[in-house]
Amino acid sequence: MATVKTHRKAPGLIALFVILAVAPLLAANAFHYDLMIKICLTAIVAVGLNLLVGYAGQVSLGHAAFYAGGAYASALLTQNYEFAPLPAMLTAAVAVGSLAWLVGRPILHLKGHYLSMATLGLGVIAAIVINNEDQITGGPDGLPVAPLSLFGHELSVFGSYEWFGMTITGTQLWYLLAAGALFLAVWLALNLIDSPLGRALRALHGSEIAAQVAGVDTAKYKLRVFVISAVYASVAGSLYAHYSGFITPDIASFGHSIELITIVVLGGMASTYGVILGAAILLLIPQFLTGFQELEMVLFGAILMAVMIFMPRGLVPTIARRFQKEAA
Amino acid sequence: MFSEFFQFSFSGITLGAIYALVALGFTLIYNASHVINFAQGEFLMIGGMGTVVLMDAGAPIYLAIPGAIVMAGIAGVLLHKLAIAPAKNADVVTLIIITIGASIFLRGLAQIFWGKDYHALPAFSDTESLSVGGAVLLTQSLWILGIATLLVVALGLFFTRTALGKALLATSMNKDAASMVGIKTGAILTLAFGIAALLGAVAGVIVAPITFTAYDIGIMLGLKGFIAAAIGGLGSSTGAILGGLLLGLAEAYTAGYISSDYKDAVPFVLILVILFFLPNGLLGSRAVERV
Amino acid sequence: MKTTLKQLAAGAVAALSLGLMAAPALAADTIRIGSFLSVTGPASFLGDPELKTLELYIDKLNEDGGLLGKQVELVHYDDVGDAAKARTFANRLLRQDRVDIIVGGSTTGATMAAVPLIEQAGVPFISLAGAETITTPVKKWVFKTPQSDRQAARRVLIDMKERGITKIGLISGTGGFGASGRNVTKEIAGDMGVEIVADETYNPKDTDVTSQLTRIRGTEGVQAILNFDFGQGPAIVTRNYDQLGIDLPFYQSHGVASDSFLELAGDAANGLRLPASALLVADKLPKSDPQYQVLNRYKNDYEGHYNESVSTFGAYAYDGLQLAIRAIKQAGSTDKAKVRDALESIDGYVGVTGTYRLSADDHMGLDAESFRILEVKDGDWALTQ
Amino acid sequence: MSALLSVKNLSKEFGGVHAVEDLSFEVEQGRIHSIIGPNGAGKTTLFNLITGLYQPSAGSVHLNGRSLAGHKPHELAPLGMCRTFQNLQICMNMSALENVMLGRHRHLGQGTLASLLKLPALRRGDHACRQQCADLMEFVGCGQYLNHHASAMPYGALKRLEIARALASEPDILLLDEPAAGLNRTETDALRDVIRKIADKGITVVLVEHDMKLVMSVSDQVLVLCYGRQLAEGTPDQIRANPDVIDAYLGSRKPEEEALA
Repeated sequence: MATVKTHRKAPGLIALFVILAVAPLLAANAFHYDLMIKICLTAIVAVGLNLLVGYAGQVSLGHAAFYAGGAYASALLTQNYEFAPLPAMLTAAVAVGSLAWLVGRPILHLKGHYLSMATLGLGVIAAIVINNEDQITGGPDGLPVAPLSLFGHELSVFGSYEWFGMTITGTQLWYLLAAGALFLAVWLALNLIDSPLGRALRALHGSEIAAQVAGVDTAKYKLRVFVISAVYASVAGSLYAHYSGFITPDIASFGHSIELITIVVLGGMASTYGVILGAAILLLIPQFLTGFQELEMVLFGAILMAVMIFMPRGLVPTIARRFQKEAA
Repeated sequence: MFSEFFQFSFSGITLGAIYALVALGFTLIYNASHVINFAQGEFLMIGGMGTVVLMDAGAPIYLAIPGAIVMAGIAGVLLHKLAIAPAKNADVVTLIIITIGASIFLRGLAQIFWGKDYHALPAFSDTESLSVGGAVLLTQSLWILGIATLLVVALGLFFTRTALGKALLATSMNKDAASMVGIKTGAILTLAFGIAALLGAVAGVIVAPITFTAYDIGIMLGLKGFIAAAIGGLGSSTGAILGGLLLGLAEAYTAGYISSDYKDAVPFVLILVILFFLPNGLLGSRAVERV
Repeated sequence: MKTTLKQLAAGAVAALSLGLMAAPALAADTIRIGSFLSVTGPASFLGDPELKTLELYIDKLNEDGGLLGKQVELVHYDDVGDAAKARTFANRLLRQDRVDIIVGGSTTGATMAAVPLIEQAGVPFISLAGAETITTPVKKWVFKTPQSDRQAARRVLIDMKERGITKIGLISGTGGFGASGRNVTKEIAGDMGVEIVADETYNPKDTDVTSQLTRIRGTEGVQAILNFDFGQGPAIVTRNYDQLGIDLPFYQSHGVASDSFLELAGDAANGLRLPASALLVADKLPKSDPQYQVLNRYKNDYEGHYNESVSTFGAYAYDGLQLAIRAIKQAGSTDKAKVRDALESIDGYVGVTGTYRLSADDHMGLDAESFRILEVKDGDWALTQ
Repeated sequence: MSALLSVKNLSKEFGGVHAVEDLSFEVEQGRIHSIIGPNGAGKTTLFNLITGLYQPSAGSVHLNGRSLAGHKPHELAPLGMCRTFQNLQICMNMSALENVMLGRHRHLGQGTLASLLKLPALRRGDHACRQQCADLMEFVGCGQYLNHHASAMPYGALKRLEIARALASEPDILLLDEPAAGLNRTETDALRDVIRKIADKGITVVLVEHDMKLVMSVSDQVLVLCYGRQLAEGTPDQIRANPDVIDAYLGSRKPEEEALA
């Protein structure tokens, strides 16, 4: 009898850990750290969104709303209600998760493009509310956010900290935090995917009918993964708000939702490491294209099209497949 | 009282007619290839901006307009040939991202070659506006309604009276069956993109005198067209027209009677409510999943 | 072991910064002016002339021998009107390009997103965006050249009062500029004895506002309409206003003070008034006007070089650059603290937008009188007396 | 002894067309009950009605004396009913083993937090399930594909994989929808053995099939449908001798008639 091969997660996680640990060596200045922090935070959203889109096969074109929800909730709770950042972040995650649960119930019955349309609609409505309620949200001019503090210690990007005799800048500390959060997010996602719940989610994508006859309440599971991915986005949004110190309604925009889904598809649907690469690429491309000035948009559009045409499964799955073929 | 109602209605129907034309383009491409073409709005931009550019280059308006429409048609054909057809087995989401890439690409090109300024086209007729029931009706609105109606009728005739149109219809219903009876489905799909682009371009030209035109107008109009198509039910031409008009009127009445602050949210609330009760839009087909 | 790792890291850094990020080599003999502007995207009508102005005058400056005997280099990034991108690019300017001063920030959102970074880095920053919050309260390193929207609203309301108007309808865009303008107008209207009886909004991308205008027209007692917004929206409002045959006095904000607005709005614009700097009527000013020279020189330079009409937005960049140059000259170096102090001490620079009297308490330095009320007559700008 | 599955006066209309009309039959515990009929006779519709994918226009279905009316498809597995599909419903984005493990879903821990944190209890349960499912793959005869991805498996093996998945849910009654379609003779013979082994375990099997040789050799009881109505019911020998059945099949000129003759 053949032995059962179990999927091993350790090598991937170790590789991720090494990359995250080595990346600071590439950072020559605070700006490089800034980019890496943003990549980590965006990748957290992408990892969560990938659970919904890549694994469970339910497209959302409105996820920026949850990201913005986390960001604004954190900002407002710390500012107006004297919450400490950590409880604020948790409260925000619970609120955003509940909101996702509430709106997810009716719309997740929709299929295909209608689901895309409905999520798009929710996202745009959220953006309009944030934009219009300027008494609360600061409107289009944006809202300043207090720096993060953990257990009474303020973690300002601009600070400088003593750590075991080493001096470490606020930006570097923030990188550690963001990278740690990303690592945790990936670990949780990999656990989920490899669990019975994860199989049920993947079955939603593979064959909803098969899932049903196996006893999976598909509506309930869609809702669950929708909420999980919303909470991922919310936490990343909260972190971003504290990190950047200033948020505007742009983060809730349709364009940002599209950017998030593009990251998932570009990096590779149903590939947790793929979407991290997707986040890195999508955030770095504009930095590399600055030299091209006016050509930036054309090049970006062309790159996006070319990758998707020639690698329709996304970067990482396509490359992985090629390696496997060569090895075989 | 009534004059206000008329005013809101005129404004709503004019906008609605435009949304309907964009939605028709979406529907056409969706039917033929099940792709949601997020670059549909760019065809409007090419129509409008193309006309402006050709007129600036000295072409008279009666040459500039067809010239711009042809440009859009070529863009539509190229979009299918170069971007959609090579990725034919890709996931639906992947195809969506490809069309988003195409829309960014086209917008970028327009920005480089045609500039970033807004432009106004002259109205098609000299008399600016008429007074109907105490409300003002722009003559350009009449042009828009007339041309939109004409296009819808022409499209209807094309599908029912011409061999090409019937072939397109057959392909959209069942691609495999169509190719078995000898229809070149690849060419037909290209044709669908071309026609959708033409429709978009015409819409882009006829609105330009009212709404102006620029390299980035495609985003908003394209999105509205997608909403209209979804309200009507993806794949239904009648639904697209109905969805467009409904959307236009809903916007105008909300701005007029309720609050302009949340006017922009109305289309999205509308679509959510409609999809809640009719998960396939107003006139979308209710396909039974075969197992 | 340790050295190899370090060498590896150094090599990687070099590859990243030289090969990919194309970081300009830090040359000691140039003065680096950083800028992030919305050259593309929805606010491109601001960023585009701003960048053109900066490029034009920095070239001129270098032709004339530079500044403090050094060449001046412009490091510019396009933020596409997105505040998050603006923040990233501001960081790049501060941390990687290590510029000496920043002149940029087309929109309030972009500016405010960058402010915390700039304050921390301690680099003088001259913003080209309008909202009052940028310099009120005063921030140590942040200055700005455009008048505040509050001053614009005040100027319009004063003109209305002079014409005996006390009840107005307000229509504004929901973008940053329009929303901020709407708020300040509502705030100060009461004190100035003007009542806002109708308050409507539209999306900056809207293509038709007849419903909103019809509502305003239908409101009892409306004596005039004020449209607070920038971009192409006000041109649509103006056209719809004309098409509906409304004959109330019509006001726009300083957000439309450019010839392209006249082109878009066409004949419909005739008769409307707006507060603007005198640039648009430069050639119609009496030669005795203190701004006459500087206005006409900028207008001729810009229009001669780019073959397109000048706008008041480009002028914000002109004034910003001139202030920066003055401050660096006065400081005699690019020492950031000295340049900042020099900026604060500029009193009486006659610019295109107005005469700047900066101080420790006022990092903008213009008064409401720098706005002139213009009226559109026969498709052209004219001064009202 | 009462019947495990009993169908009473079941009808289903699609836009005025009766796909199933006034159908009644019973299936007893531990038996292999086949349903045959020409194409369009309503066999698959009947399956979809029993398993809750369609709602009946009239009539009822009882399992173990409990009405299945109003139950959603996913609620049938806990009641002890599972099925396979005529056109495969395999999750091509998962491995073969994972497809089978999906079948055991209801027996495993499903808590969100437990899954995210991979708590030990959940891990142990999943590990045991892995072994059980590997055994099941062996049982249905696709053990050699244990470590394959579903998308890399041949059609015949996928058919068995689907049976393994259904068995994984530990059903009392298993509905097989044309399991032999697309299989060659050898594969079909192997399938017959699998069906027998399943019945030997005490699991009731309802089989919809075109392959007459398979039906006649494996069934305890055969129900013949024609245009949604019952044409005949009996043991394979009784059906073979039934003149109505011969008529219907001769009339339809289907390859099945050869098997009948």
